[in-house]
Amino acid sequence: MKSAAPPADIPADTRLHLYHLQVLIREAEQRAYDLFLENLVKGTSHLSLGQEAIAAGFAAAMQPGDLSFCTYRGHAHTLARGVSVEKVLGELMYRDNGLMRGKGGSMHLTSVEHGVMGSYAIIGAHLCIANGAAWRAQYRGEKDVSTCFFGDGTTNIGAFHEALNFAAIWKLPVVFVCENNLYMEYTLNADVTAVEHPAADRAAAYGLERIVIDGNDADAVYNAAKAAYARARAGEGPSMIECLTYRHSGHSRADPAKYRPAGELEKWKKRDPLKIYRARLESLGVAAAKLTEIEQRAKAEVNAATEACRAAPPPPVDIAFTDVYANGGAAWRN
Amino acid sequence: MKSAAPPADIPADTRLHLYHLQVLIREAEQRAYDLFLENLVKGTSHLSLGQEAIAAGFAAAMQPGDLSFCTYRGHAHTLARGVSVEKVLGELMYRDNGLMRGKGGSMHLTSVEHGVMGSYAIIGAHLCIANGAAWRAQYRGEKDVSTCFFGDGTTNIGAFHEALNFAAIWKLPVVFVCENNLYMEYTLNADVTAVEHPAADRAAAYGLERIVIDGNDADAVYNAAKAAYARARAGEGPSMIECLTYRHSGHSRADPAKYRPAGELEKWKKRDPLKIYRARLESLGVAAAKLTEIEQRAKAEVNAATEACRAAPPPPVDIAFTDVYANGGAAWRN
Amino acid sequence: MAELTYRDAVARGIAQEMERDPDVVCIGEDIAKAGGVFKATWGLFDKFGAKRVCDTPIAEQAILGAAMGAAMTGLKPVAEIMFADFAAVCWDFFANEFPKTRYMTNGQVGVPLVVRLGNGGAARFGAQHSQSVENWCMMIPGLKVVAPSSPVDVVGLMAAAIRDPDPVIFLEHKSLYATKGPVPDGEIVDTLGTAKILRTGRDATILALALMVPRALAAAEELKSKHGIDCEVIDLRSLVPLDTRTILASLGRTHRLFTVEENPRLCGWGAEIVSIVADEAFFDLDGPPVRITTPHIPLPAADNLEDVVLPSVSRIVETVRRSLAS
Amino acid sequence: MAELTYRDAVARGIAQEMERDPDVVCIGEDIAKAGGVFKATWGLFDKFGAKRVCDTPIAEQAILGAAMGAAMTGLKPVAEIMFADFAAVCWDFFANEFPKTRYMTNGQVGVPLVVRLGNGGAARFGAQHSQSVENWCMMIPGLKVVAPSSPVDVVGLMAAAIRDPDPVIFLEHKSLYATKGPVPDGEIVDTLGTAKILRTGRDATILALALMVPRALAAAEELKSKHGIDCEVIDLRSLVPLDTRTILASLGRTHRLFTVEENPRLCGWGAEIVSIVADEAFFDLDGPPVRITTPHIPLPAADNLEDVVLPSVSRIVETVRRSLAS
Ligand SMILES: Cc1ncc(C[n+]2csc(CCOP(=O)(O)OP(=O)(O)O)c2C)c(N)n1
Ligand SMILES: Cc1ncc(C[n+]2csc(CCOP(=O)(O)OP(=O)(O)O)c2C)c(N)n1
Ligand SMILES: [Mg+2]
Ligand SMILES: [Mg+2]
Repeated sequence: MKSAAPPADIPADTRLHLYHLQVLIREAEQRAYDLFLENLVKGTSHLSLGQEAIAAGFAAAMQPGDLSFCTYRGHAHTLARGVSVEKVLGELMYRDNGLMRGKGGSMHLTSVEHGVMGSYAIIGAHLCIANGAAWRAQYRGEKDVSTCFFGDGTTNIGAFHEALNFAAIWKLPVVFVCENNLYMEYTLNADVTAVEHPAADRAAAYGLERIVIDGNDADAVYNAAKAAYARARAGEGPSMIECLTYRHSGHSRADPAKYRPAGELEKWKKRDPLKIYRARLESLGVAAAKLTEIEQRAKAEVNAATEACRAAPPPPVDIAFTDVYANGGAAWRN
Repeated sequence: MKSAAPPADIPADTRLHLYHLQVLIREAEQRAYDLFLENLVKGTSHLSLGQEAIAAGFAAAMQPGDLSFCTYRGHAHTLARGVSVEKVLGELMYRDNGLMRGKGGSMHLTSVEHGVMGSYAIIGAHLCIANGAAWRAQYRGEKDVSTCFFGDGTTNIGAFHEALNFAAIWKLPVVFVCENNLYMEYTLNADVTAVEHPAADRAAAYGLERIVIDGNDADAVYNAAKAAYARARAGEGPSMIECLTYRHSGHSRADPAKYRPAGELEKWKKRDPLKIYRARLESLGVAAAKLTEIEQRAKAEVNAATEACRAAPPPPVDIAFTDVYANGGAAWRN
Repeated sequence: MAELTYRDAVARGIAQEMERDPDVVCIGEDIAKAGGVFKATWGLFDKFGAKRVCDTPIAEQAILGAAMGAAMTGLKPVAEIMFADFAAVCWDFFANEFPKTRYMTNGQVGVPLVVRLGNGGAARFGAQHSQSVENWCMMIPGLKVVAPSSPVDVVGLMAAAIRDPDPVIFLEHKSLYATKGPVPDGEIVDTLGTAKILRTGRDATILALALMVPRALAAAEELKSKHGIDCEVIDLRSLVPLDTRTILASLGRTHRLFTVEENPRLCGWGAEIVSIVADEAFFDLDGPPVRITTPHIPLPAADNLEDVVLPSVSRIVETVRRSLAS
Repeated sequence: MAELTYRDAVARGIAQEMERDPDVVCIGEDIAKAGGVFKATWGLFDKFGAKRVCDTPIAEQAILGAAMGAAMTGLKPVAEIMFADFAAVCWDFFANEFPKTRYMTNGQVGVPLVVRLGNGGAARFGAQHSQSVENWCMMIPGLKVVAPSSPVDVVGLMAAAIRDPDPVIFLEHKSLYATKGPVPDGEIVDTLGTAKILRTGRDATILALALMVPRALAAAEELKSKHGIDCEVIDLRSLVPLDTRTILASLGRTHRLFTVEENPRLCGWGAEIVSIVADEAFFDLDGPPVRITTPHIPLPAADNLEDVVLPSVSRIVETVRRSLAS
């Protein structure tokens, strides 16, 4: 594991931004869970509680125009790119104010204007799709980089292999980010994976560097992201970064996560990315009041979003029949 | 590359058998090509001219009951397990005496009684299927080993990755044999592969040993096969062996192989596995007459088979409607 | 006679066969220790152990390939592909490997396995986790395709599927898992390829499958009580083999046909049946055969949107009523 | 006016669009330097170079994923999946990714790409290299599906497909590649979703697609000359969008319907059309609509076996003749 952030000079306001993003994601995700308990989140949902540093670190290192490709566990990455909490919660609640007005649901959050090119719910495909966006950038000489987030369990599916080889031979400006939270749904990924580090131990199979970082330290994530983006923009091809982390909640909304050994969650909660980062900022001399202000700003945004969503109507039913085709409709015949 | 056969004592009669297999395959494949030129091979066909040492080496190292899973380039492996030349050529010619009476064709040669569990024409799947046969052996405590043959180009498809990881974690008695003949169909595999050795350089991604051998030296193949089978039978799990070789003919029957750089074929023909092996046997003191006898026996078998096939009728058309289901028929309704 | 959920019926059917035949093994993602994402294999791991109930990586091709190779050489695997939509990542096995092997090998090799899929919508999972893939499966020659609607049928058809010497695609409907029904004690073995007439009637025949069966039944009740229209409701249960005899006989009595299909419109099972009926019973029909399907669109996630697109009791009632009136 | 092969028409159509639009790029296995396994992309690499005509590894998911991501962000990729049967190894893209993205994103993201497939049989390639997958594609909401039968249609429909803002599956028939036909000089752009009446007739309507079109035409000639039966032959050309207007209008004139489908029977495109016709034109029909299809079996490899199972001119003639006589 590449150890914690080198003392490299992350600017003070970037650090505050990183903290803000993590806190905002934490608050929004917790609210999503509360709303589920209230029976207001009607579909499924997959939270990133405990994994916030990854979303924050990468998003903060991106430039405008860079593209994110997420999974069903994509609320965090969507929020980190600047999509409003209201639009995200609205989609989870199947309200008309949702990001896709309820047509996609929590697993498919997409906001093109923020560079969030979709969240994908079938394991594997989006690694290949991210390559395509990077191919377009390379083809046109555009300088944006595509980032593809996925989990440890995803490293065992075929599309992973196809995508990595393809990105490597074409030297595409794409960054593959494995959020290794130890588990697939309810199974320990180590039980079904031939190597210890499911992504990093396979990097060599594609001629890539082996990179493992502490995914609970936003500075480490940010620095690794910066380095990968610089390489990509310089035409040096793809990177794969394995981030070690842990999800505090179950796999999806209703999973009590009983399969975890006793004490595992507690151990990881000691390494809660928000705690780590708050302490880091304090040790760097940031005033507690400043941090509390960030926290309160996040809470306020989440509260306001929640109220807006509670008040929002469901989508009008006629939109069920729109946007199958580019002409706006669903007609398959004349 | 693990270099040539260790002086390990390959018994003299095994060596003669290895030579016989290689010669027989060479003669049969050349005949298949001649029959194609005569317009008697009506479907496609994929020859193993130049790759005979691999088929011979593995088959000679197998025990009865061991299972082979081949590709469309599977005539050689089918013959090496003892299926008659007549049945193979009959299938290529779509005659009633063919191995599957023309229902499968050259790409699907199958002879369960010889342990040839099928030839598969869609890249990738049979690596996963071979695992299943090995799982059955492991589950039942049976001692047979499954061998899966595939090409260099196959290492870039998703199913390769899924199969290798799966075999590794379950420690299955399966041996993956990559026949690296440099090309996929008409494209140099090196142009589209991120590592130099498409199979071996990925072995570590599945916790496997990196093995590259000279695939044109039947002794080297035989020894590598023996070692892998011993490991598999001892419960030590899968192996992957990359065999360096070259196909003398085009990819399939009609391919003139113009994409090859000048001189490449000639260079490899100097390392023709039959030449190498004949010289080896001569240097070990085998009488030329003995070798000539083997060659003539093979030619005679191929000639007799050819005559039988020319004389054989096409399959009766009613068999087009049999054996879709286990009841022998094709009825999908009452 | 126990009252079982459809979910528990899955485990009960598999357990019945595992007890009987040591060659039956289960394989899939999270099916063993966790008892399955839908808890449909709950209890099997405790009863039969890790050797016979196997967790796998996320690698559907590896799962089905392992099942196939094992089936070809003597085992009777029951593989789970969690959500039916994921059949798309291993479709090569459904389309090219399982169903063609016996034929291509001239009968040398069979592939006796069962693939279980969590099929269908109404669970608000959105377009990639809600599809009804029965038509994907029906269109592939060499597969058998089963889709039960009740717990007792789940047990009996599961047993029949496991004992069947051909590859059987077993579609479990996600939105039926929590439903309950009586299941007799003791061994239950049903017969593939047999439809069930769940309600007799004189005015029209309604064909339905899986989640559409309770809806068709409720519609038939309403059509009778509110409109005096007397419908026969047939639960197809199996698309391949297809019980055309029962269908054609019913039409010989009612002379009108309706299908209630959860699959999106184009090339659904109802199209096939209408084409059979139109060809073979044309002069039995008193009016056009009508298909009630999900429109040809991806499924929306939101509850109110999903509810308007899946065939509903009221849409069935309205369609039948208007069609018989015209 | 040049005489072109169907194969050359593919390259001509693509070249026309590549010249016009720098965003059009080609991707696939062996399509560039080698000009394609079927030589259908011959010349494009020399003309447009390695940047726009790209060879790939054997990795169909990587190919279609790259095409999709590029399409989502501004390019117009034309991807080749060599044999149509290989669609099964990347079916996730056909079924779950391409067609659902615009809908799920509430219209934010389109996927304007073309996937070319070498479809169909009669080339003695056996069960895994001969399938007609038009019904696989037709059943997925959100795809458009095109299958031309002549060189001029190949050029014009290819151009239309490339210009179309939605994902288009372009089925090239392997056994038509060597056939020839006249193709006017200059730019040709056709319209998706339009069928062509290739022969008018009063007694029956025969619908056909791709390789079945010349067979249907030959059968119509024979039916006329030997049996005095006058058939209208319609080349559907496009399954989605479907030109139901042309079909229904023809039936309004002939009152009898026959489909000639290369796909195996169950859930073929003909089933869908029969179900539309049976519903909407029931009282126009003078007799049962009849489907002439490949039986529901995997395809055998041997020439004489393949010839008995694919719909042949004589089977079409016999079926129509007997059906009209009864
Ligand atoms: C092809 C496919 N197989 C299975 C699933 C079901 N599934 C959804 S999430 C998941 C676990 C993924 O694990 P991982 O990649 O580690 O990501 P995490 O959920 O831990 O973030 C599984 C198996 C799926 N969505 N797609
Ligand atoms: C999934 C799939 N994609 C493409 C093909 C077409 N194809 C047949 S053989 C071949 C080349 C395979 O190359 P390699 O694995 O090196 O084997 P070789 O033919 O050299 O023995 C290709 C691309 C196929 N059969 N299946
Ligand atoms: Mg995980
Ligand atoms: Mg090769």
